[in-house]
Amino acid sequence: MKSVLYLIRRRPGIAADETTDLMLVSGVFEQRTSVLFLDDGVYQLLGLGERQSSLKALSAYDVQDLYVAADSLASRQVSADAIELDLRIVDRHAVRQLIADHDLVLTD
Amino acid sequence: MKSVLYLIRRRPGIAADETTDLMLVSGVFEQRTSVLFLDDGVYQLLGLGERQSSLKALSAYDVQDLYVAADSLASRQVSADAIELDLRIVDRHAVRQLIADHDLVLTD
Amino acid sequence: MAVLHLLSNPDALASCLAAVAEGDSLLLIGDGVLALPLVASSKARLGVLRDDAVQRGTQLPEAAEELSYADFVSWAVACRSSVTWS
Amino acid sequence: MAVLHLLSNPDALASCLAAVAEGDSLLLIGDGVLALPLVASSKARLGVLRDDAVQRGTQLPEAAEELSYADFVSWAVACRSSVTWS
Amino acid sequence: MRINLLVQGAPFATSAQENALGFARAAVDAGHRIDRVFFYKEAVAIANRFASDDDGIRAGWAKLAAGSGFELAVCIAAASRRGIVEDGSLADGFAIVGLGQLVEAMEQGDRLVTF
Amino acid sequence: MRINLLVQGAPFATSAQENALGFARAAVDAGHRIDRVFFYKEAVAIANRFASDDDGIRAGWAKLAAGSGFELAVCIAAASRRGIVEDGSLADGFAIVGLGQLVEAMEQGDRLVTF
Repeated sequence: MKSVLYLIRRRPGIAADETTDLMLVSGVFEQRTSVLFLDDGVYQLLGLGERQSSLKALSAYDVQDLYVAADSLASRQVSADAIELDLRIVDRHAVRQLIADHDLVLTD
Repeated sequence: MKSVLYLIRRRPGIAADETTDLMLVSGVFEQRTSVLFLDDGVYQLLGLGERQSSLKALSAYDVQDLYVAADSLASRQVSADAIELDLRIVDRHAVRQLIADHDLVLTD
Repeated sequence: MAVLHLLSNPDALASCLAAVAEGDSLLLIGDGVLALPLVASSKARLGVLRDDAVQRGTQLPEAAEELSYADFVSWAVACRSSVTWS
Repeated sequence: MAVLHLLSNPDALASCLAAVAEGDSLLLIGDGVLALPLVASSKARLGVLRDDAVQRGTQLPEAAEELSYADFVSWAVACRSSVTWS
Repeated sequence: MRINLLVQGAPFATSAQENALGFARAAVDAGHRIDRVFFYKEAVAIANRFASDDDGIRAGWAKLAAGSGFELAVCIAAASRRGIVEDGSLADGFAIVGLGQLVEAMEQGDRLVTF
Repeated sequence: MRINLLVQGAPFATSAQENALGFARAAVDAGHRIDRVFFYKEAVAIANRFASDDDGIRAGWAKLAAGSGFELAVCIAAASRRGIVEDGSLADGFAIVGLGQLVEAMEQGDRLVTF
């Protein structure tokens, strides 16, 4: 199976949920699936306790490689402490590396 | 009739054309109609020679008070010389004044 | 009379703030509430639609008033016009 | 093998440029062509979809190649994967 | 006061519909009179009767408008582009109108709030 | 080469449809094989048969797909939310499918290009 990187760049909403649905299907089909939150996508990581979000189901579908861009958090004043998912904070060099390391890159 | 200010902030497209349609109807109904282009809205002023745009019909509908924000042009490297409409270049202080001077403000 | 600025898109924050005049009101609704941490100070009376802030996990600072929809209507009635930054 | 970056939203320019690696290709399509004057220099091979540039009144600088849709397909085939910045 | 609403935001990509409906309900509750809610641009998609309406916004509009006697006006040009047509996909409770009705709403109302 | 397309951009707010159709035509002309064009998110609105299709994009998709033998696949969940349903508003030439078909397209094709 191919490896797939999902780039999440948009704010929460139906379109974001639809991307998450697709990530879960990727997981079900046993694609190696990684997820990188950057730009406004980091807002999806906020308030996961208060709202329904299938992001919380990712690990159950074997989607466990989650990343977030450090500068996207900083420029939006989003604190990593407020995030209830287990993810790695990376810089833009790692973003280039992640894109190079996957067979396919999908965006939201 | 009331005075109406249209704030045009988006790039060209169907939604932009729909705002222009509304401005023309405002003109037909003899509302005092002003139009201010700012942010990505300044892109609507480019290439008016090459494409169909009802912006070129504004003056025929008595919509003649057209403004553009200077800093929006500058940050997008759009030259005022490339614009084929007759409009006044204003600063952000004038933006506040325009909003205060009209009965209604509509956005795109 | 004052103008009510409605910010529903955080990307429009800078333009919105530049258009706010002394005495105006600024209300963050929808995704606009995400811009709250970035509103350092404003000449305007600042409000946040409570439901939207809670839904999006936005922390409310002291400088902003929490509004219900009924309060939102009161603000709209109290201002002579409104501008939506979407 | 290189990655093809498709920029269709000028607001995504900064993120896109930061993600471009040495040897990648960057093609501006749709509203992405509006970002052309803001692409100072890039590590990537730079192209612009001709139809979209003409339609939007974008001036083409010498540093960018003008592509037809046939060229666009060739670029996509020549790269191992593509990333769309929309 | 006489208040009119202009809704332009897309049903899913934005919360314009939700915010507008919440505002309209509160305005009615506060005793204000709404003459018309005008749907334009992407917002016309709310009037598609085939859409599943999981969050009940379309039903909410129809109920509030019927109870308070205001019009749910959908711009004909924007609607026909997006596949909302009378005797086809238009939901009950919505009316297809021209842009002149929006200008009329601007003139007659004391406030126009855009979402 | 086997190329698949994923189209996600809204028909009017973006030029995703136009760019995707132009790319698909050129790919076919160059002798590549397209298995499937998958419409997801806002892009499913292109399959609304009631929409006026002034620029001929819906018709263009139907013609190209019929001529080249590929599938115009519309995600069922995204479509039902937005009022695109079989035996109702779905245009001829488009098929309602599940998300698994998109993963299949990722696996089987040599390239996947997103618009």
